[in-house]
Amino acid sequence: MNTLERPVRATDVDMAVTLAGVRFPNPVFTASGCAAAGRELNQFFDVADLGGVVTKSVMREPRTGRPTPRMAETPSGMLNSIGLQGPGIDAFLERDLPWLAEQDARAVVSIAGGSVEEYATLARKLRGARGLALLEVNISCPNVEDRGQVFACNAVAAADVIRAVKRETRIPVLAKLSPDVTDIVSIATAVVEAGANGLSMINTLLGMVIDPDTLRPVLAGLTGGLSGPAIRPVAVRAVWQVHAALPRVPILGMGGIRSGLDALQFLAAGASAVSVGTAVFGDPGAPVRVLEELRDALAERGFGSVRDVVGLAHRPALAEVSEDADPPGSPV
Amino acid sequence: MNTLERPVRATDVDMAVTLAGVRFPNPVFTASGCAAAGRELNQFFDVADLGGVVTKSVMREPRTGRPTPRMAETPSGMLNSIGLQGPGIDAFLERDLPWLAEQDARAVVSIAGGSVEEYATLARKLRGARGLALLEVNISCPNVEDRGQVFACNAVAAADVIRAVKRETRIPVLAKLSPDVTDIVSIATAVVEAGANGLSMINTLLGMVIDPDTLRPVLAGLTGGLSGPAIRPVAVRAVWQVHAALPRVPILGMGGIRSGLDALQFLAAGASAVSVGTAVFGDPGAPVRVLEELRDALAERGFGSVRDVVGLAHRPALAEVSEDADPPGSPV
Amino acid sequence: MPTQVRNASVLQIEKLGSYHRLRVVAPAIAGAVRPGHFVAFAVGGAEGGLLLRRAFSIYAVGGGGSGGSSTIDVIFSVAGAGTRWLSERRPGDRLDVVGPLGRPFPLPVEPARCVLVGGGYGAAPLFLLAAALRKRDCRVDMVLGAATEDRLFGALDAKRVSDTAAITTDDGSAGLRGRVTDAMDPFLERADVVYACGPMPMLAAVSKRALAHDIPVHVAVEEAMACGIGVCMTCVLPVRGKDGVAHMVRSCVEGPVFPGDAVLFDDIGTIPAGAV
Amino acid sequence: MPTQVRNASVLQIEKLGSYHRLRVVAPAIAGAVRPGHFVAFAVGGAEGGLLLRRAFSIYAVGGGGSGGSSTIDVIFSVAGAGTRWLSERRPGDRLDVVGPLGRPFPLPVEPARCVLVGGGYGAAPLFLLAAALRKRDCRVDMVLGAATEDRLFGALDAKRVSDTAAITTDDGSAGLRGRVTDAMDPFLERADVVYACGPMPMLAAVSKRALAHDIPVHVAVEEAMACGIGVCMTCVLPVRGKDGVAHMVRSCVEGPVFPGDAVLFDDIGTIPAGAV
Ligand SMILES: Cc1cc2nc3c(=O)[nH]c(=O)nc-3n(C[C@H](O)[C@H](O)[C@H](O)COP(=O)(O)OP(=O)(O)OC[C@H]3O[C@@H](n4cnc5c(N)ncnc54)[C@H](O)[C@@H]3O)c2cc1C
Ligand SMILES: Cc1cc2nc3c(=O)[nH]c(=O)nc-3n(C[C@H](O)[C@H](O)[C@H](O)COP(=O)(O)OP(=O)(O)OC[C@H]3O[C@@H](n4cnc5c(N)ncnc54)[C@H](O)[C@@H]3O)c2cc1C
Ligand SMILES: Cc1cc2nc3c(=O)[nH]c(=O)nc-3n(C[C@H](O)[C@H](O)[C@H](O)COP(=O)(O)O)c2cc1C
Ligand SMILES: Cc1cc2nc3c(=O)[nH]c(=O)nc-3n(C[C@H](O)[C@H](O)[C@H](O)COP(=O)(O)O)c2cc1C
Ligand code: FES
Ligand code: FES
Repeated sequence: MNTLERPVRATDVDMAVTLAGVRFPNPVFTASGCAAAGRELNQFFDVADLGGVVTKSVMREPRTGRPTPRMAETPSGMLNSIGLQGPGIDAFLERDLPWLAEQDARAVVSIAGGSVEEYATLARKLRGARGLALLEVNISCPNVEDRGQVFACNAVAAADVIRAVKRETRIPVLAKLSPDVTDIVSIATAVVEAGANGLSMINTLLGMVIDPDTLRPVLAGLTGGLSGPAIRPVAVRAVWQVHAALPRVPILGMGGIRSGLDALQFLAAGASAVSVGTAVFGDPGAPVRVLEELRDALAERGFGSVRDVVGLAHRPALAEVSEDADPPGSPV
Repeated sequence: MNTLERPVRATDVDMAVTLAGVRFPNPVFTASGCAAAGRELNQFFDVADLGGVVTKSVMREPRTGRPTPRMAETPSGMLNSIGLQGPGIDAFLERDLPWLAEQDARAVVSIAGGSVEEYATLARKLRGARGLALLEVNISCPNVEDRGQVFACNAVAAADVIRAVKRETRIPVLAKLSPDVTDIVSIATAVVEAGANGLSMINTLLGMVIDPDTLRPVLAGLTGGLSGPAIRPVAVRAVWQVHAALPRVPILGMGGIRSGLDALQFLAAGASAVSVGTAVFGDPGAPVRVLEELRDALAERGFGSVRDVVGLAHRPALAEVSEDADPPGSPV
Repeated sequence: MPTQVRNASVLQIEKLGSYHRLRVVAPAIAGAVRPGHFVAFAVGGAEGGLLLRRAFSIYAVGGGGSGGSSTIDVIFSVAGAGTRWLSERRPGDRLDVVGPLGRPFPLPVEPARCVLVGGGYGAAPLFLLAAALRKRDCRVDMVLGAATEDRLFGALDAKRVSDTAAITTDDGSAGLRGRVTDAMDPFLERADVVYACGPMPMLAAVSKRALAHDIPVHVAVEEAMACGIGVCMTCVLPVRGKDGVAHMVRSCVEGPVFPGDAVLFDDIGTIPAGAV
Repeated sequence: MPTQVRNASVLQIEKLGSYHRLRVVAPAIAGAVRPGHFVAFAVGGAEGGLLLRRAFSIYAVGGGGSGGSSTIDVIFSVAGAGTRWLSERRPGDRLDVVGPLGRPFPLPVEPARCVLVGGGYGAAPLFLLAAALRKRDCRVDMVLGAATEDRLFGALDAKRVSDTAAITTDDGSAGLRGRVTDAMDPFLERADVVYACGPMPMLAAVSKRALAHDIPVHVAVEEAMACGIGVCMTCVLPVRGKDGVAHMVRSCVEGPVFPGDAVLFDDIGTIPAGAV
C-alpha cells in the first residue's frame, strides 16, 4: 500500500497536484469565506506558498449581508450567517484579484448568485482575468426565482447553474456541493454532466443555536452554516461516496481540516487537494502548518508524491463493501 | 416571555409533559441504542426517575451486528456502526420489557426492520405488552426490498412503514427521522399524514473517519453514524424547522444533549421532551443530571412548568423570518 | 502588522477582585503595541472543542530590557468556557497569541484635555492610553464605572495615571451611585476629546453626551469575533462612512476604535436602510 | 456494582519510565476492587472535544485506614489526546471516574500453581492478581515482556510479588531476547492455570501455548470501548459460548476476562459464520 521500506525525506516529497486540469504546487488551499481575498493572511505567511487562495464568494452587486450576531461557537465547530457580505464583482476585479496576481498566488474565485443569470454574468465578467486559476461555483445560495430553494439541493437547478457558467468561460469550473442533501452522489453526477470540471465539497451544514437566556436563536439570521472539526466525518464520508461513484472527477475536499493528518484523510478518501477553512480563525497560520504537517506525514509513510495517496482508502475497500450485509449507507 | 419577576423554587417546577398523548413525569428520556434496555444504567440511578427509557432498536430476529471496530471518536462526537446487534423481539419481550415494567419505568420501545412487513410484525408482537408507553419507529434502516435505500430518506417508504405499524397497534407511535435528507419537513409531514403521533429527531448523521496510518476507514462497516455535541446545531435546527411547519406535532428531541441548558435549547425549539444519548457514554449519570440541571434552569428563569418553554424560540421569530431577505434555510 | 506567537509563556496570572490579570512573554507583539490594540488567545488546547480565539484589550506592556517591551498584560473576567480555561493557566504554561490587533486610539497631535471613560474591564485599555496622553502633555480625566464594586477595574490606579478620577457604581457600592455618563458631565465642560471603552449601551450614551457638547469621541467597541484578523466578516457593525452612507465594517481591523459619531448605535443588530 | 465518583482527587501522578502512575482517591470504588477490574476516567474537561471515557486496568488499591481501601492506582502510557490530558493532571485536580468495571479474574478455590503473563502495561493488573493468589497460597510465576526495555512495566517489582519472574524484550534490551511465549514454556510444565493480559496477538499466542499443554487460561482483552458499562455494544468480540456457538459479547461487562479457549482470536474483526 505504501513503501515504508524506503523512507522519504520531507523535502523530497513531490507535493504538486493537478486539480480540474490545472497544476498547483501543492494541495493545500484556503476555503471560501475563511480567507477573504488573501490580503489579511499574507501578514502571517506568503499566500503564494499555498496551492491556491479560494476567495470569498463574490456576487454581482455589493452586499451588506445579514445583521449581527453572525456567529455562534458550537462544540468543535461554529455557525456563521454572514449572508455573503462583499464588494461585488466589479470592485473585486479592480482591487482583489490584481493583488493576488501580484503576489503570484493562484486565485480560485468563488462566485455566488441568486439566479442562473447572475452566475453567468459573474463568469463572463471574470473572463480573461489575470491570476485566475479556477472558478468555484458556490451553489449553496437560495434561488430567488424558485421560492428561495437552494440550488445545491436540487440536481436540476444545480446543473442549470453550472451549464450557464460553463457557457461563459474557458476557465475550469468546480461546483461546490452542500452536504444537506439526501443523495450527494446524484447532485455530483448532475453537475459533472452539466460540465463541472471538478467538485468542491463540502459547504457548511445548516444549523441553529438557541440562547439559553433569551430562549431565542443566537443568530440574527436564525439558522447558520455549521463548519469546523465537528463536521469532518460528514465531509470525509461525502468525499468518499462521490469518489467511489465518480472516481475520475477531481475533488477539492474540505470540512474541519485542522491538521496535516486531517488533510490526509481527505486525500485518502479521494480528494486531489484540500481547503482549510474555519481552522484559520483559531490559527491564522493553519494553511501552511497543515501543508508542512501533510508533507511530513507523507514522508514518514514513505510516499514520494502526494498524488500517490489520492483515493487510497478505496483500494481494498470495494471487496469489503460487497461482502457487507447492509449497504454502507446505513447509519446504524 | 418568562416571569423572572416571580422567582420559582426548583422543586416547584412542574416537570410533567405529555408526548404523543401519553403523560410522563418529566421530559428527559434515554436515547435508543445508548441505554440498552435500562438495566445497566439502573446501577447508577433509578431508571424510573426518568421520563422514559427508550430501548435499543429491536428487530424480529436476533442479530449479530457489524464486525469491529464499531466506533471512532471524533471532535465532540463519535461514529458508531453497531449494525443493530440484539436479541430479537421474542427475547426482548421475555427478558427486557418485563424488567422495565417491574422497575415502574416507562418504556419507549424502538423497533427496526428491513421491510415494511418486519416493522408490522414487531408492532403486532408488542401489542398489549406491559410497561410499554410508546413505540419509536427507527426508520433509519436500509430497505432490503429497495436496494438498501434507507426508509427515512424517502417520504413514501417512510410513510409506508408508519402506516403498517399504525395498523397493528393502538400504542402511540413516534417516527424517528434521519437528518440526512434534503427536506426533513417533507419527511415529517409524510409520516404524520401516515399516522405518526409524534416525531423523534434526530438520528445520527452518516460519517466516516479514515485511519491516518492504515489509510483505510476506521470502522469495519466503513461508514457510521455521527452523534454527540458536534451534531447538536443540526438537531436543534431540524427540530426548529419541523416545529415551525407542524406546530401541533409532538417532538422527542435529541442530538448532542449533554447538559440541562442543551435540553432547554431543544424544548425552546419545539420539542416536548428530549433523549440523552451519547452523553451517557461519558457520564452514566447524564440523564438524571440533565434533568436536574433543566429543572434548575427553568426555576432560575421563572418558569413554573416545563411545558411553558416548549416552542418559545418561535414566538417573536415569525416576524423576523419574513423581514429577512434570504430565507432562513440558506447556509451562508 | 499582527504576529502570531505560538508559544508565549505565561509569566504571571493573578486574581484582582473579580478579574484576572494575565502576563505573557511575547516580544514580537509587545514591541508594536499602541493604546487600544488588542490580542487574541487560542483557548482550550489543540484537541479542545473551542475553535475560536478570545480577544482582550491590552492593559499593559513591559519587561523589555533595552527600550523595547517583551510582555503583555490583559485583564479578563470569566465569562464562559474559554475565559475559564484561561484563568486556569499557570506560570510556565504556553499560550498561542496573535497581536497586536485592531486600530489603536488616535492620539491628539497637540496637548489636549482628554476624558477617558471606562465601564468594567473596558477600563483596561485606558491605562496605556492615559500614559501615552500624559507623555504628550495632555490632561487626563478618568471616569470608571461598573454595576457593582467588584466589577470595577482599576479604580485605585486611576488616580495615579490621571489628573482627576471619578468612580461610579450603579448600586453605589463604590464611588458615586449612578452611571459614568452622570459623572462625566463636569469634565466635559473643559474637554477637547473623549475616549471610551465598555459595553455598547455605555458607548452609545457616552458618545451622545460628548457630541451634545460638540466634543469628538473615540469609542472602542466589542463585537463577537470569530477570527480577529479581518477574514470572516462576523464582527461587523454599521458605521457611517466619510461618504455619509452606512457601511457594515469589520470591528476587528477597521476598529475596534471608531469615531463615536460614526457608529450607528441604534442600528447595531440590523442592516440600516440604505447601507452599502 | 460500578459507582461513579465525580470528583476523585488526584493524590499522586508520576512518571515510571515510559508510563505514568496515577493515584486517585475514590473509596466508593476502591473498596470493591478485585484483580482484573478496570476503571474509566472522563478526560479533557466538561467543554472538551473528547466525549468518551478512557479505560485502565487497576494496578493497585490502598490507603484505607480501617481495613478498606480508598485509593486506586492505574498505569498508563500516552497513546493519544486523552492519555496526554491525563498525564498533565496534578495532585489536587479532580477526576470523574467510574468503577470497578468488568469481570475480574476468577481465582482458584484450592492453592494452585499459576503463571501470570503480561505484555507492556498489560502487566499492571497482574500485581493485584499475584497478591490475591499468594494470599490463597498459590505459587505465582510471572512472565513480563515488551518490545523494548522502556515499554516493560513492573519488571523490578515482579520478583517481589512472585516466586519466579522472567522478563523478555523483542530486541533483548532487557531480560531474554524474544517473546513472552518463548519464556513461559518452562513454567507451563508445572502450571495449573495461566493468566494473561496484553495485546491481542500475545493473548492469542499465550492461549494457544497454554491450551496445547491442557492448562486453563484466563485472558484480559482490550477492545475499544465507548461506554465501558455495557450499553453501547461497541466493545464486542466473538466468544464461543457454553452452547458451542459464537456470540458477539461485550468485553466491558462480560469481560474483559474471558477463558482463553472461548475467545475466537482468529475471528476478531469479523462476524464468524454461524454466530448468533
Ligand atoms: C476587541 C475586544 C476586546 C475585549 N477585551 C476584553 C478584556 O479586556 N477583558 C475581558 O474580560 N473581555 C474582553 N473582551 C470580551 C472577551 O473576548 C469575551 O469575554 C470572551 O471571548 C468570552 O469567551 P468565553 O469562552 O469565556 O465565553 P463564551 O460566552 O463561552 O464564548 C463563546 C463565544 O462567544 C464569543 N464571545 C462571548 N462573549 C463575547 C464578548 N463579550 N465579546 C466578544 N466575543 C464574545 C467568544 O469569543 C466565543 O467565540 C473583548 C472582546 C473584544 C472583541
Ligand atoms: C479494559 C481496558 C483496560 C485498559 N488498561 C490500560 C492500562 O492499564 N494502561 C494503559 O495505558 N492503557 C490501557 N487501556 C488502553 C487505554 O484505554 C487507551 O490507551 C486509551 O483509551 C487511549 O486514549 P487516548 O485518547 O490517549 O488515545 P486515542 O487513540 O486518541 O483514543 C481515541 C479513542 O480510541 C479509544 N482507544 C484508543 N486506543 C485504545 C485501546 N488500546 N483500547 C481501548 N480503547 C482505545 C479511546 O478510548 C478513545 O475513545 C485499556 C483499555 C481497555 C479497554
Ligand atoms: C465564516 C464563514 C464564511 C463562509 N463563506 C463562504 C462563502 O462565501 N462561500 C462558500 O462557498 N463557502 C463559504 N463558507 C464555507 C467554507 O468555505 C467551507 O466549505 C466550510 O466552512 C467547511 O470547511 P471548514 O470546516 O474547514 O470551515 C464559509 C464558512 C465560514 C465558516
Ligand atoms: C452507539 C449508538 C447506538 C445507537 N443505536 C440506535 C438504535 O439502535 N436505534 C436508533 O433509533 N438510534 C440509535 N442511535 C442514535 C441515537 O438514539 C440518537 O438518535 C443519536 O445518537 C443522537 O443523539 P445523541 O447525540 O445524544 O447520541 C444510536 C446512537 C449511538 C451513539
Ligand atoms: S472577526 Fe473576523 S473579520 Fe472581524
Ligand atoms: S463499551 Fe459499551 S457495551 Fe462495552
